[in-house]
Amino acid sequence: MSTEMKPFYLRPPWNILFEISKLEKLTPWNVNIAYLLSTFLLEMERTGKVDFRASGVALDSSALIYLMKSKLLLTLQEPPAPPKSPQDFVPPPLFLPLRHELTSTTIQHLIEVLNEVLKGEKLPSLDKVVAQPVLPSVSDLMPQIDIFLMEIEAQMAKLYALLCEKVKGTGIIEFSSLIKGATRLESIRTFILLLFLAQEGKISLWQDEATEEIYIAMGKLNLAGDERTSS
Amino acid sequence: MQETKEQVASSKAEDKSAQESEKTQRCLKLLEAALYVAGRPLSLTELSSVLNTRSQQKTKKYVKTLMQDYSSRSTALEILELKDERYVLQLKAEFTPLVKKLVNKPLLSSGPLKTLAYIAYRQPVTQKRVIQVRGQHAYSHIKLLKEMGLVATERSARSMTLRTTDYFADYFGLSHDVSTMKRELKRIFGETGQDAEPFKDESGAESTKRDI
Amino acid sequence: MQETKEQVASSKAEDKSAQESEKTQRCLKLLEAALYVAGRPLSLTELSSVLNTRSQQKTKKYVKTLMQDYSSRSTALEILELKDERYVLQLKAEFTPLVKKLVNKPLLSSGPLKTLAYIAYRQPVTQKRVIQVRGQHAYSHIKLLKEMGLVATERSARSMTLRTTDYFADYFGLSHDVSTMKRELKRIFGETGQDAEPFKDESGAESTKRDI
Repeated sequence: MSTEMKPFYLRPPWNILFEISKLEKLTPWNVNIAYLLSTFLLEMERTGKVDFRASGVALDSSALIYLMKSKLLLTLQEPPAPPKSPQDFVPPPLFLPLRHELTSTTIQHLIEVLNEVLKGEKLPSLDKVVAQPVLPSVSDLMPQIDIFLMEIEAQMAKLYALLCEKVKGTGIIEFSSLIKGATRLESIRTFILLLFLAQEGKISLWQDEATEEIYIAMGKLNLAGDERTSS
Repeated sequence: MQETKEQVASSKAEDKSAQESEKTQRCLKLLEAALYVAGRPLSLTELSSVLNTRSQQKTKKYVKTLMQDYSSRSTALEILELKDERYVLQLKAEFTPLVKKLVNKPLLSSGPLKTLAYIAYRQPVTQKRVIQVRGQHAYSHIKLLKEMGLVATERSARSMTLRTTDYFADYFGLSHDVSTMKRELKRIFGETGQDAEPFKDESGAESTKRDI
Repeated sequence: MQETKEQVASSKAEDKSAQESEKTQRCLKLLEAALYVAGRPLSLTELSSVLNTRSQQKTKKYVKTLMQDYSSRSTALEILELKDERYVLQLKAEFTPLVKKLVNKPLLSSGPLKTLAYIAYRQPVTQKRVIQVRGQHAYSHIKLLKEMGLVATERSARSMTLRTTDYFADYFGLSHDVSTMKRELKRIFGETGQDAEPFKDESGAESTKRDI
């Protein structure tokens, strides 16, 4: 029988409950029955293969191990101490001896910086909260975009390959999941590339008006009855 | 060996007085330690808490003894009593010019200092307003300033209000009274020949801004 | 009134010795002032410049006298000599936990300080071992201690080894030589172990936290 065919409970750690011949030889204190049984149940739930016979054997073995523990207790054998983190002498905290230290900041320094701060205070008026620009300014973007445009063919091919890989199965991917974790600039670049790809007919784009999510589908889209695609 | 009653009594008395003296020494050292590390005036309440006693009378007795110790000894340091029964350990003024070249560590780096200056000038000021003017970094500045005891927060129904502490006032030699302190700041600002215009503008605008 | 030759000579000698003593007193106070305001170890060169002398020998003599004054007096402060003939005035470490609440700057809490004590005591020690003994929290302790320059890591082929820095040794007035330092630490821990009653609570609480 290959290992893949073996039921899970014949693998460690559960196998200990199913190797009846070895049971009597083990030290019962080394077996955490609660852990074995609860993970056994979880594993069975996970695989969806409920095997009452295996459950019975597990229960029987557990009972046997409990019995062994009880017998040892009755003969007054001390259970071993639970495993501890290594014992070592931890000295008391070493308190740093404090030193008084005069500092050089004077009221003049305070006044100097106050002047700067108050100049800055004029900029953001409290009455009208200045709207933060959502996108970086054009001048910020342009130099980078130049380089970006020069490599656009290569970038398009790269993105197309990525899309092919990502849409496996459904054939559709949301823009938001495509740019997950990307910076704003990366997102903008990706979107521009998508527009180029759409123009070449390699992909189709449409937007859900309610959620504003943009969907990307591979190739020319032909969704019968979907009005948004035709427009 | 048999001891007479008198001997026992006298040795007990000696023990007791030795214990007393040891206790006094320990209290004096604790007060000295407190004044040394604080580097600012401490109230009788603060000093009592270090001695772990509720009796401010006792604390006062000890601190007076320590003051005498310091003044009788040949030292560059002195302990002074300020008004409101606060006490401070400091360098005698005559020595300051001779050693100040060794002092080169600022109280705060410039970012937190700016935030502090702003709070001092606009206090009481909401935390929200401070962040708007000083930016997101100011959250960490405020945390630091609170840890250092320079700034305190008050939480009102809808917002957090910031103000400077008495320690701040003591450090810069300003009044503990907020409005007097603000007048003092303005005066020094004017004297240092800073462009005082923005001040006037801002203080005019202030009353409308402050409470938003 | 006419004075005999002897009288003149003796009064001159008295004057001279009085002047000498006054000069000594002034130098001692200047050194004390310098060490107090600096709050860091000062070299003989720095101290000499305060005394306005080029003779480091003289400065050394004065600073040794000051050290003796401090150690003979009942005080919470101490002056230590560090390696390379540097000197520092500081609070005796035993007082730190009792007054640290009055300090107006962020300090290390007892968790990181215990980790520091363990590293100092067992160094060179692997980071893995420190985590095993002190718990997962110790990762952040180590980070903090490294940021403060108290602990340094060495990465060897298979593990990270931790040791204390020279700055650490200076801070505690310990030897820069590891084995000497460990002997010194043993003595300190032995001593504080006996009269460490006030810390017991903290260390008790700490050990229960450790294994989370």
